[in-house]
Amino acid sequence: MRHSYYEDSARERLLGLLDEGSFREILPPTERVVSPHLRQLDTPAAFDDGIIVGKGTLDGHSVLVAAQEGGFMGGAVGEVHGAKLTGLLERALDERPAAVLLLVESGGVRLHEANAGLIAVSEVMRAVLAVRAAGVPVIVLNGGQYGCFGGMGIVSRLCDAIVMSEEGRLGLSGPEVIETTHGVEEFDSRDRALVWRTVGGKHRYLLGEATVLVDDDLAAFRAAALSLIGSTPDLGLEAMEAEHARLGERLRRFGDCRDALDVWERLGIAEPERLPILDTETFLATVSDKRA
Amino acid sequence: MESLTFEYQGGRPLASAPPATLVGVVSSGNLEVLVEPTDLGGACRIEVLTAAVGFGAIWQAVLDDFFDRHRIADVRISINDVGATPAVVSLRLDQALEALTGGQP
Amino acid sequence: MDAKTLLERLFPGGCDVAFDDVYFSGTGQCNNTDVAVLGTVDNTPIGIELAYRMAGEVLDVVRNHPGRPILLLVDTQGQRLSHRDELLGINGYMAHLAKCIDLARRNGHRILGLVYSHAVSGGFLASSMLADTCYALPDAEIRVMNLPAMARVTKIPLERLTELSTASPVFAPGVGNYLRMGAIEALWEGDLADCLAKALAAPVAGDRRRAFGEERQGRLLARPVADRVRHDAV
Amino acid sequence: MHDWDLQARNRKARLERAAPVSKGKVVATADARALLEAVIEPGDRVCLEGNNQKQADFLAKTLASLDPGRVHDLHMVQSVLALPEHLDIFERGIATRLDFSFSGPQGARLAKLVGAGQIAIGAIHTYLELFGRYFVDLTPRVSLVVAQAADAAGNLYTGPNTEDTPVIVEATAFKRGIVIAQVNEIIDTVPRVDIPGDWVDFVVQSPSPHYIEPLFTRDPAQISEIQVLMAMMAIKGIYAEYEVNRLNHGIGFDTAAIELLLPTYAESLGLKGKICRHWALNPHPALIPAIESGFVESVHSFGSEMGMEAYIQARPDVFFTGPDGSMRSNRALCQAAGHYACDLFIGSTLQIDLAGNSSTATLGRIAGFGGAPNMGADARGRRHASPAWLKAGREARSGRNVIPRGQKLVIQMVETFREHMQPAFVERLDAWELAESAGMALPPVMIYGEDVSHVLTEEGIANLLLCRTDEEREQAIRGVAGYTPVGLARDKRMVENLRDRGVIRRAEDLGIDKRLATRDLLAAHSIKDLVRASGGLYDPPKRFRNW
Repeated sequence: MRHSYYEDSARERLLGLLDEGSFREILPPTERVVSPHLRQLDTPAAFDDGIIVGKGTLDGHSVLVAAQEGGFMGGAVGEVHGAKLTGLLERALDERPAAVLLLVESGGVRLHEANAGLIAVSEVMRAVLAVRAAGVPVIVLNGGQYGCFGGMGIVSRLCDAIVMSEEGRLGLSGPEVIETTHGVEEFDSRDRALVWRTVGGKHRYLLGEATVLVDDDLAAFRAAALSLIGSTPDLGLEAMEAEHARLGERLRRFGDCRDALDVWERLGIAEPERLPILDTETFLATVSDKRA
Repeated sequence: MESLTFEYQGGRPLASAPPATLVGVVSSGNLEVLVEPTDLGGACRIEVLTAAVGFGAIWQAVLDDFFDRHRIADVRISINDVGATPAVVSLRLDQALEALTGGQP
Repeated sequence: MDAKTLLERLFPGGCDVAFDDVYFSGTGQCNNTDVAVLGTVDNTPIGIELAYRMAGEVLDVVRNHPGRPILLLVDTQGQRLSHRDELLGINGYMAHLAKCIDLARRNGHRILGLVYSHAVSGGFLASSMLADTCYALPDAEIRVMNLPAMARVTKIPLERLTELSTASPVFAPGVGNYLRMGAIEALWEGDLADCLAKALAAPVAGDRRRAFGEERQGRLLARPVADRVRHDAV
Repeated sequence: MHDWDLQARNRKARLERAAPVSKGKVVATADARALLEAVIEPGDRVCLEGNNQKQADFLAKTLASLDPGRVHDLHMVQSVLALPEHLDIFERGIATRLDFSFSGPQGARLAKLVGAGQIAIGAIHTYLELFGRYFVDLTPRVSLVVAQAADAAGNLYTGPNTEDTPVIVEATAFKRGIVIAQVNEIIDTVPRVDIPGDWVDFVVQSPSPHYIEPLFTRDPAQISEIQVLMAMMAIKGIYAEYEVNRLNHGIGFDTAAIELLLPTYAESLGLKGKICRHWALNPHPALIPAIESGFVESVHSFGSEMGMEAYIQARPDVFFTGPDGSMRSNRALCQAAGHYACDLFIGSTLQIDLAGNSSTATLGRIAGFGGAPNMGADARGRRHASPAWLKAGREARSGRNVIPRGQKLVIQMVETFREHMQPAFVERLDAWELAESAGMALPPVMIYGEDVSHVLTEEGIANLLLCRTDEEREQAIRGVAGYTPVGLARDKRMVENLRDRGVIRRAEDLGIDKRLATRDLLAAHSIKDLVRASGGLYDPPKRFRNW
């Protein structure tokens, strides 16, 4: 039976993903390292500041893991939250685990402590790149209810690989923010079909931003993470130039597209309007040789 | 925000001292419950931090019933609440105790 | 200060910088060292084309001018907010720019950032915040969101936010707040060429922003929390 | 000599005035305003079609745009005030008097206009009452209805959303009134005739397809574990015990949870084929898994639901469909079916008092009743027996020396607190205050306590049929009111006594393990699961998708 990753809390996801009984939490809730800034603004705090970090094993391989809880302030990054993530990544420099797994779910910077959050995201970015440069792969899992936006949307794309379900969303500015700023004609955030075909897992997979697309199933996320932990990070000049060429090609090929359907049609997919409803298996078979 | 503390006497200590456990999420209409076995001289102490102000009497009634159901001693329970209904509070408390004791009384 | 005046003051001996709409790049001379310069003007939003172009410039410096220092002079109101940028994966373009800057660093290029006008959110994150050290002019503006918008989103009264912002550097816009929190190394005043020369000569050792934030009493938890997570036994 | 033909002559005069703008029965879109000004006379009683699903929105807009100098003092009779135009008509002085049934979205503005004296309300009805009065003393002179398509002869095709059209047209056409239909398209041959052309005087193509609200779609993703627990109690403690096979569900996440637990929890209790076989219900998407698993034998509907068209068409053994394959709904007939032919109604409410009276009224809003009072009332005229009806009747009459008869099961299903900690149980309904402030003859009670058989909350089930005194009834309700002030004021000994007698039953009394009450029990967790359960036939509206 499927166990929904989308519906789980961060804690449930993390426990379900790792080998049973293997997870050891660092700075657990009993330490009560909460955000002092929220209390000052009369806003409830969480004992783990919305992120669980620790170590465990994945099919016997030692891994460091972090899971953001979207239910708490949309998974947004504050001072403590961000420092826990940075500290975990830097721990990988010492421990050299098989991989660092980031179970992202975040709207970006926590506005209640916006400056601290922005700087923290930048520290996370530097730390991710340091860990990768040291040869430890950083793998992102993205399939939660709140998606992954803002600074964490950038962080995700700094990593080695992204595993997504079609329910997952990945972007920079959330549709609501764009609609609020530029109006409903620019981006109708309540048109959920539009939202998902713009930032959802299937489109991200077709663009090549998501490495693997899986069903909304905890076991499928686990299997995908396992398949990726052997990857070797490459941040060399040639790799960056190759990425540059790919992103340039994307601009040339799709720069004038107004909708995901235009992109998919240009990828040579027959009846692109059918893609959203296909189950993962059929979708993957349909687009296997069509990704950008 | 309102801070409330409740203390109960006359419970039984847990058979063993299991590790602390946390259930729930600090999100709208929900709460997190942290349960820690600790020496409180036989008391069960419950500390509540809630975004909904003015419901002390309801908390008292909900927690009285919770204590009656489980009658535990030397346990510290800490709650961060964002306006959960009594039904959700009771459910999370029961889940937390279940997770702590693995279903054993 | 506008970009041309800024360049004149940074490079009194002259520089070879080409402007193209909101984008500029080139080289300047500082104590007989060539410094690669790239940046934007007019408080511009950073969209995918601009991020891509800046990344290409950085790659070009790494490929063709090993070791040349890079000075980022980005004037931005943040990432471009548009459906089309999201459709094409703007977060990936921003990340690519960040990766290219980090590549340059690892290949021995000194990276400096100078906020001379505006620095906001995503546009700041993917550029100057990736520098080894980031500086600012005293009258520059750095922010995530202005207080009225923040009050709307967080549903916290504006008066309360305004009142708190006088004591806490944690959420209100301002170069001073970012200085206190360690993200800005120092403010550049007076002889900017001299500031640049000293910055190029200063030693660097990793990401020291948490330590500065703690020293300057603006960000007290980031350093100890990160350290504990890195070192605590489990 | 008495003149017995005034209505027909008046009708003829109206038709003659309209002749210049009509070609046969067809009127150009641009001439809609001229048509209404030609046929409507000051003081007319006008029926404007629109329930909480499909809307004669173009004709409503056109009516609201008329010159009040020419058309005024209209008496509007209509099922639902759904659109802003429905009230613009009054604000602009075109109409002054109103008889209606429901005003959900416009309730606050309606209250303001009534307060300002711009609307005189005749009465607020249930649907069946209002439809009944169309044939007695509120017969429309002009009716403005809506259909999917028409042909040149005026035959109307409503598609699956037939809803109120037949009852309105019948009342108008056979009393010499004028029937005008707005249609999405005028075609050569309609797929089927829902309304015969000789009952229709004019058809106008609307500039855009008429509006339909997807009112009955509930996203399973939003069902809480508390609602799952309550659904388990409903199935095990009521549906199974009374062998409920003919029923109606109100709209809401509570009842959607029951629908989604049929193929899982109810199946595990061996209840397939024993409960929930026949429904008077709109085609709720949440019912798809139960249909697919073979629980459901038949469904007759008040109206359709957006996105369910192809699924319904592919399940003709379950739904009522026409020769063209699409569904035929009919609100009046389905309301009659719900009232007389169903053994159980279950639905939610905003407030319940100590006598079990329930109300959705809130201050400053005149919301009306819709169909719930007819579903949620014992059918005093019912004479046929069924196990559920007989058992409820026995319980209500046991120990009393009265002639045996059955009773309908009417269940009020509520969580003790709504969102923002608003208690669902109150000493006094807000309806009293509303009645006083709006000058109503009676407090607007949705379901009277005397009709309620059970109150179901997360705290348990109170079986009011077994209560013998008003005091017992009050304590039974307090006993399931949890931590609300009403619940906390219960007499603990009396409540325990009621529990011993089985009047109050908690989850554990029903043998339900609360730990199993998780979302894992739901047969579908998301709208997408519903699409998959339908084999891809269900095509949900955009706003419900996350793919």
